[in-house]
Amino acid sequence: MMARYVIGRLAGVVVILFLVCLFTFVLFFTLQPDPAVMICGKTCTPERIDQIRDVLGLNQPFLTQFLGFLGGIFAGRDYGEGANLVHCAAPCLGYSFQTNQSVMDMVVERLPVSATVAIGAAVLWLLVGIAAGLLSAVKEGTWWDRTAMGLALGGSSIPNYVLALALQYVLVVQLQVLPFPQAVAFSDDPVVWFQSYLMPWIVLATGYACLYARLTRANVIDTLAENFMRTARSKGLSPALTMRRHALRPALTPIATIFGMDFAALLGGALITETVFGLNGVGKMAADSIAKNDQPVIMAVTLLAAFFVVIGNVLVDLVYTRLDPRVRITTP
Amino acid sequence: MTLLRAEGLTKRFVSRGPLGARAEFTAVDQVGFEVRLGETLAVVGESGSGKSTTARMIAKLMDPSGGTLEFEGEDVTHARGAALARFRANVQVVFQDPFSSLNPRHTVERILMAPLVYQGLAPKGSRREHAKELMERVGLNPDHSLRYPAQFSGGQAQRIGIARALAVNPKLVICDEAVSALDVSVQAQVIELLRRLQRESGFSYVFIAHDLAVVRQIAHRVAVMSKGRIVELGPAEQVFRDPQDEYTRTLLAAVPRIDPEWDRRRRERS
Amino acid sequence: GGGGTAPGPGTGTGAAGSSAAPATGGTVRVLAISDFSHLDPVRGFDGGVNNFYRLIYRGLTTFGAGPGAEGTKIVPDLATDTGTPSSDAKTWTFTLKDNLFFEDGTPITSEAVKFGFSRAFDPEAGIGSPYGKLLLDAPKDYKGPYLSGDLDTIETPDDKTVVIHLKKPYADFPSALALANFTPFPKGTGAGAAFDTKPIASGPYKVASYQRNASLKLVRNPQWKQETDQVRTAKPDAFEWTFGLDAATIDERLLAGQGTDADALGPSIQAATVARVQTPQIKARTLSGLNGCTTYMGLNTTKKPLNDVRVRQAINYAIDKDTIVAAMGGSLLAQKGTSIQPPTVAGRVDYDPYPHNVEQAKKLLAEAGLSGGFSLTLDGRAQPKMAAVSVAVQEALKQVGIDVKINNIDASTYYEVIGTPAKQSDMAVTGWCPDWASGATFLPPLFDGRNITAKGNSNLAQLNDKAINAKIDEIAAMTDVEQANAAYGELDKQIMELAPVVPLAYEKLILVNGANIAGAYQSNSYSGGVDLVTVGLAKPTK
Amino acid sequence: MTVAAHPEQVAGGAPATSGRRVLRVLLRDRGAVVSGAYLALIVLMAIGAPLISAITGHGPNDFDTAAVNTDLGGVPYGSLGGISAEHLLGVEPQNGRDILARIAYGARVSLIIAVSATALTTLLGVVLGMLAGFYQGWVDQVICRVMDFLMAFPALIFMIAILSALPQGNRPVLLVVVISVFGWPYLARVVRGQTLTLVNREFVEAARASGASTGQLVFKEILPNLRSSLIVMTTLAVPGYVGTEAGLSFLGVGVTPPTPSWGQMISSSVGWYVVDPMYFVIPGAFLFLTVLSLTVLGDRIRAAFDAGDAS
Amino acid sequence: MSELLVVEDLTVTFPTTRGPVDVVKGVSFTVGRDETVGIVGESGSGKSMTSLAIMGLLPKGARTSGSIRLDGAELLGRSDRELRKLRGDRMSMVFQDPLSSLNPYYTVGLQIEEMYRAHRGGSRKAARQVAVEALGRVGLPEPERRVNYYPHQFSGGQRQRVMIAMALVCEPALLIADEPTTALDVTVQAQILRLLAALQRESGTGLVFITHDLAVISSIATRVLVMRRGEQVEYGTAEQVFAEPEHDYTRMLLDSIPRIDDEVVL
Ligand SMILES: Nc1ncnc2c1ncn2[C@@H]1O[C@H](COP(=O)(O)OP(=O)(O)OP(=O)(O)O)[C@@H](O)[C@H]1O
Ligand SMILES: Nc1ncnc2c1ncn2[C@@H]1O[C@H](COP(=O)(O)OP(=O)(O)OP(=O)(O)O)[C@@H](O)[C@H]1O
Ligand SMILES: [Mg+2]
Ligand SMILES: [Mg+2]
Ligand code: NI
Repeated sequence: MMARYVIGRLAGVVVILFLVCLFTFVLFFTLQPDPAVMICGKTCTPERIDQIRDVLGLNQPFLTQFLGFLGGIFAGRDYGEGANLVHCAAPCLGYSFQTNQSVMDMVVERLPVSATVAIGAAVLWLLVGIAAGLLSAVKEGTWWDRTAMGLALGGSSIPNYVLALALQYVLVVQLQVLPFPQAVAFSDDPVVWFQSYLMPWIVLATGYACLYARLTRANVIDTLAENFMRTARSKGLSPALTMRRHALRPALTPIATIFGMDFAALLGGALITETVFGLNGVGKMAADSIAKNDQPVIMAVTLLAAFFVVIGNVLVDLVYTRLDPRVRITTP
Repeated sequence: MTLLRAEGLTKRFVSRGPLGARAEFTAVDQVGFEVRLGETLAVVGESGSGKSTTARMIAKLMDPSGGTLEFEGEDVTHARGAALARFRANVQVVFQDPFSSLNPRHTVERILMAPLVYQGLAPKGSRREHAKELMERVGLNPDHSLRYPAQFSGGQAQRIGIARALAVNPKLVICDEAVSALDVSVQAQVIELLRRLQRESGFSYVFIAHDLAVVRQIAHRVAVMSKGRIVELGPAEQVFRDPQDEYTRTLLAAVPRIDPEWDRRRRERS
Repeated sequence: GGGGTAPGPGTGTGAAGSSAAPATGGTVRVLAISDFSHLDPVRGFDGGVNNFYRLIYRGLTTFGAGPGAEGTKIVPDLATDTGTPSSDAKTWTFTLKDNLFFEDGTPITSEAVKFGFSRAFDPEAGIGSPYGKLLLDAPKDYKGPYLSGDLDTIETPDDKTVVIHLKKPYADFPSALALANFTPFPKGTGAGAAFDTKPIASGPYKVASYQRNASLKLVRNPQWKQETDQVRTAKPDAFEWTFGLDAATIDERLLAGQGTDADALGPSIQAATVARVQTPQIKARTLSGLNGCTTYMGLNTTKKPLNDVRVRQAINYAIDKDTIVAAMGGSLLAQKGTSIQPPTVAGRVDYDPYPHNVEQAKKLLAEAGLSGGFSLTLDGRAQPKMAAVSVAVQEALKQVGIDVKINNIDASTYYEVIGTPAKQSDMAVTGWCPDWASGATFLPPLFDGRNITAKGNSNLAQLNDKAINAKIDEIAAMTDVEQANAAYGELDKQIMELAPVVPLAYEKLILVNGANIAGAYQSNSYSGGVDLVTVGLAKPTK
Repeated sequence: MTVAAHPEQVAGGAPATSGRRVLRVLLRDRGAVVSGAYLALIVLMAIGAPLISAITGHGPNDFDTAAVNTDLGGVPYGSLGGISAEHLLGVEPQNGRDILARIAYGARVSLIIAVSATALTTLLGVVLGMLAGFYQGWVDQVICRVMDFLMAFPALIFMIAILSALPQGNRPVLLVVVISVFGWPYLARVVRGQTLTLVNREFVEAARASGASTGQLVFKEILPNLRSSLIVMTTLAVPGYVGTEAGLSFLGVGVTPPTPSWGQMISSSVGWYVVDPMYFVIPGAFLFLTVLSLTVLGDRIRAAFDAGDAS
Repeated sequence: MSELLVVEDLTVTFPTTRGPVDVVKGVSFTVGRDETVGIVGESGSGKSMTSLAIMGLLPKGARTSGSIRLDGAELLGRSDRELRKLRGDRMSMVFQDPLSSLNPYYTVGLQIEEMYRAHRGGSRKAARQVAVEALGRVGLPEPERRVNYYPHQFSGGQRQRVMIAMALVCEPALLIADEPTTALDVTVQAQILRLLAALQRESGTGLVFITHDLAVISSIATRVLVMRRGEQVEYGTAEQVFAEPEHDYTRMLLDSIPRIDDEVVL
């Protein structure tokens, strides 16, 4: 039953990804923000636009373009003709209109950065958010609770961009405890690597940590009122175990849901944070491609983000049936 | 006249062992009985013998794995929509676990009025009064109508459950251990209430209980369950006086009694 | 040869940073918001990338190296002089210097020049500057060397001599040759997108490593000989670009100047940072000057009531350029626009035909019978600075009873919308930069009525005035470049009488250089950026 | 029909109707009163924006180049971002627009958009999420796949694409609709998950036995138990949507300039955080206090209802 | 008989909107080692609150006064930390409503194990074995399999037995059982009572047994406490209370016991 469920869901994933492709394609095809004009720049003639459109394959009918794209993903495809012919092996996402790079290579190159940002931030916000929420719930009504929850509200009212710049100003420029973030690989210099990622992690984690802290608090308070918490206490368990096992578990179900979604969405790139800190991740690629109307890259980012989100949702649902034994798997 | 008839009701639970092994467990096995209009059918039996599961099935809260259910001559095994609504209007349930069956976020008043609201009965104005009246009937302080379930004692919560079932004048009330948490004097009041309602309004009861003395007081007929089956079913007098089944006999023999000597001494004192 | 006249006010203020002359060695670092569009010179074409191309590529001619007018002068580069035109300026002959090599050791010959020039015709690669295809004579269906073979219209009588035939007479050809479109390459190289990641250098540096959108490192090209080059001093041993930085972060790093940031150059700082560069220490390493472009508002002359010249003039009078300058970041980041051509353009006449005058504007509108007010739609780019300009225009026109509706357009589609007459609204704010400092690449593209196209149109006013068209032809036929430039100055006036546009401002740059940067000045040929071929470090660390 | 005297003797008169009782409790609560007053003030400010402009003599779009130093990139003269008797909350850098006037006018746009988008996403998220969790089976499948589909799009990219394709029309309404369409699945999934847990609770079964229809089960029995998560998620959605509106406006698909909105003010202030911090602090504080007040008030109302008979 | 538990003048107060309400008013009783004290009384009379007060588990906001001494040591006013060591180990409680008192997220096995391990340590495996044995002792069929069940998979009576098994797993000195057998049929009830008696014999456990079933009380309790409206109306040996009740309420209670042998008129 489990296996069937998973297979069914994965089939659903494929369908959704296809629909996302189709919808995105239709959207950009019908909207016609002509990328050729963007590339052509000034002193542009209609012939040159036409020529560029031809080179980019934009003059072909919708279906040809769409099938070409899909075909590229599954079977690879050829671009250009004669001496200019290049083969793009499957899975082929095409070439960037702007830079002519293979989009697949671009994605592969950037994904680790985004993943590093996402994972680090996720660890941070889970730890901080849940711990703060738990503590607030236990100390409900005390000054700690009020301060923490006030901060959490404030934290979620600050845009990432402001937070990023302010943090950079304070930590790097004024206090000089951190260097300006640099693109350093972990293997080259772990210390600088860590220092460089620290601010992005903090910035990205703040908003989520605030949300998670408030959610954890609210749910733990609800759970603490349950009779089974009294039982747990009557058993003389350590407070840590009582909290972790008995109070947190029920509170975590909604958190597991949003965590799956948030984290998956982040793998698709953290636009603002990556931009501010000059991290060469998927989010920045998305921002650049939107600004330059680079359709193959937009398609790739969309598909990538969609892939993670949909898979994330499948995982969330699976985890859910584990988290609460009363919930049964419903087969599609 | 037969109000409710169950035939061959069966319930199988599928559970999973530690190694993912599928285990099937038949909790209720080919149970059949009928409840007549205005009578009380008591169900007694071993703990875990399937009484609550049977109750859930006849209340249409759980789909049976097999068997049929008839209500007022109509097959309701797969009733939906209007037929189900009609069934619900006539059959109410008192649950075994008092706190779990009360919405922790609702005030008692709201809980008590829920059946009326859900079935679109009674004008809005009189509902609050009605709630208070119900609370009084089961011996609760009507001033507490705005409290939440957690603020009551076990027995009080159980009475809220009973009051809720009585809110809509049902034809059949399924009482699953409805008086187990009540002290004898309140229990007596509640039982008296149930009996009066039966006399005056012709209620029928399926009365699940462990306290055989209570059963004796209230039941017209008794069904004895063991290991998912009905092992004995007959008029109360007959079952108590002359039990046919071995299990029934064990059961009756195990009933604790107060030292008759103490009883006698007390009677003499007063 | 070409040349420029005196620089306008506010142009490059001379060297900043360390007052010492640049020493040899070290690495100059450049902090950049975005990567170069292309490393292949026939593909890339914008101020920033052209400045960079000069480090790795050489052409027949190039711009002079120096502040002010020096930077717009055309000087020989690979060629011994700026070329010998035929009497009708249709055929040009160049002779190459001796001792010229590509980074791989191949000599730079006339064949390489021909091959490099012909690449502009490749349908896939030739998307950069259009001058190759516009000017060079070629068979009608010629599709570049990879698809159609050699371009036979360029003659190579010997290894050192190149004879170039043009489609039509073009006196300013040496200026056009300074563009990277005309870069020689060893024959047969650069097919596909090869040069976009690993180009073949002819200049003093070559690409050592390149990570798209992340970093680019240039190191010395040992095949380049200083004695063959009068322009480039090439003091540093290396250049290193870091791409993809946030504008605010760059500002912060340049101001702080910590560690290697002392050796860094960057883009113009943001308006919000201007107040912070006023301390003497930072001011000492700041450069400020025009970027050589004009920000203007096109008035769509095909739409009512903008088809009435009085209305357009009224709008010119009504706009308060001070608020425009404020919106663009204040006096350090912009200068009031008066004429169409910016002060850096040769032959430009400094005059102000429409000083801010609300009364005059109202009077003109009354004459046009529009004193009751009317409304216009302004296409604006959805980007903070441009949005601020739009609002400033809106506020100014409110004073004369014109209700401006702002049509905010996403930056990525903005140029498509305003460049398509069918989609264009009444007015649009945009900018124009000349390809070299002459009216030839400024006024004809914007005001030649015959250039109006259904797509990619740059004549936003859709002005099609016979007298002006005729004048454009007349100037194009002049063989004396200086005379032509002066004529463009007069044409500027003539056009502004019709008021098809409102020159809003001339944009300025504020560059904060690292404390160790020496010999930096703004080049008027490269959008006011620091001239990279002469900049260096005062005290190279390594 | 009274059975017995009350076994308990907790004294007291008849309780008041819950609405009035809650109000009374709230009025005695300082936090609730202060929050309520602040929210009322904001609403009044939004409604009375033209009046504020008339009194101070500054419209939301009136340039005041005299208040800023154009030679320094347009920093406001004076300390604290140009706060003075003339401009009570200072002026915007560069063009010297009055911040008080823009805050007042901006409250209209920001609050209308953020609050209605929150309301709409909450409505959609709760209804669809609960239905999915409740029915499971194919209803769940359909709703979940729609959610997956909507969530699969990087929302910002698509909001831009869709909004730029849509006719100008009524921007705030379009924004609310588009934000909500992409926003509800997030909430809906949380609601669905919690509903899945709650459907199996015995009190739901009890309500079913009482004859509750599906709608009643879902909205009357289950919904109150989702309250904690919902309150958190909706209150935090408000600043989120203020930010989204600002982002979209900056990308040219939101409300068109010069219409002020808090989000736009905050995002255009970011570059000025060192030179003119007040430019960020003022709209930021207004937003923060609004959210804080909404949260506090929400919390207190809930507490007042919860208090029931005891406190 | 040395005293295990001494409760003196215990008062439990709840704040309500209408002022503080005493739900337990001055209750006193003692429990000796291997002694059983039965508490009976009206529903809502404060029996559960009394036992929660002893365990130190009253709901938030409740206040207590008086004295509760376990092994001579005062419990009231002690920190949660100190009480924690006693709970589960020295004193255990069987709660009244088993379904809501068991954590629905974990198997009953785990819930028993964790208690055992918190006080006795040992490996999970050993603890699992203890849990299986405990479930077997309370008469749950197939304990090896049921140990992996979640609470919702049990019947009401089975859950109650799980609660009892859990409370007994550390063989506490004091066991408070709040209506532990209401959902059990008489045969299983008898089995449980025998089990408790055996425990008392072996480890000298003191038992506080709350029930409505006066017959059960009469058969196991040495002393009986009768409560009504938070007050202690009668306290004495079982014989005394059953045979010579002082208070009208007690008499009324005893008179209203339904008797299986009575003739019934329907
Ligand atoms: N949180 C609370 N707030 C106010 N009163 C409460 C609260 N919890 C319980 N009570 C009241 O305290 C009294 C004693 O409750 P307790 O649970 O001790 O009764 P009990 O004797 O165990 O009754 P039962 O036999 O019905 O379980 C009851 O009247 C109840 O309504
Ligand atoms: N969801 C379930 N999954 C597996 N088994 C179950 C489930 N629910 C009940 N059972 C099993 O079904 C049997 C019958 O349970 P039921 O609740 O009907 O018993 P009961 O007769 O009401 O007992 P009690 O008197 O103890 O309440 C029990 O053995 C129980 O373990
Ligand atoms: Mg049962
Ligand atoms: Mg109790
Ligand atoms: Ni340009």
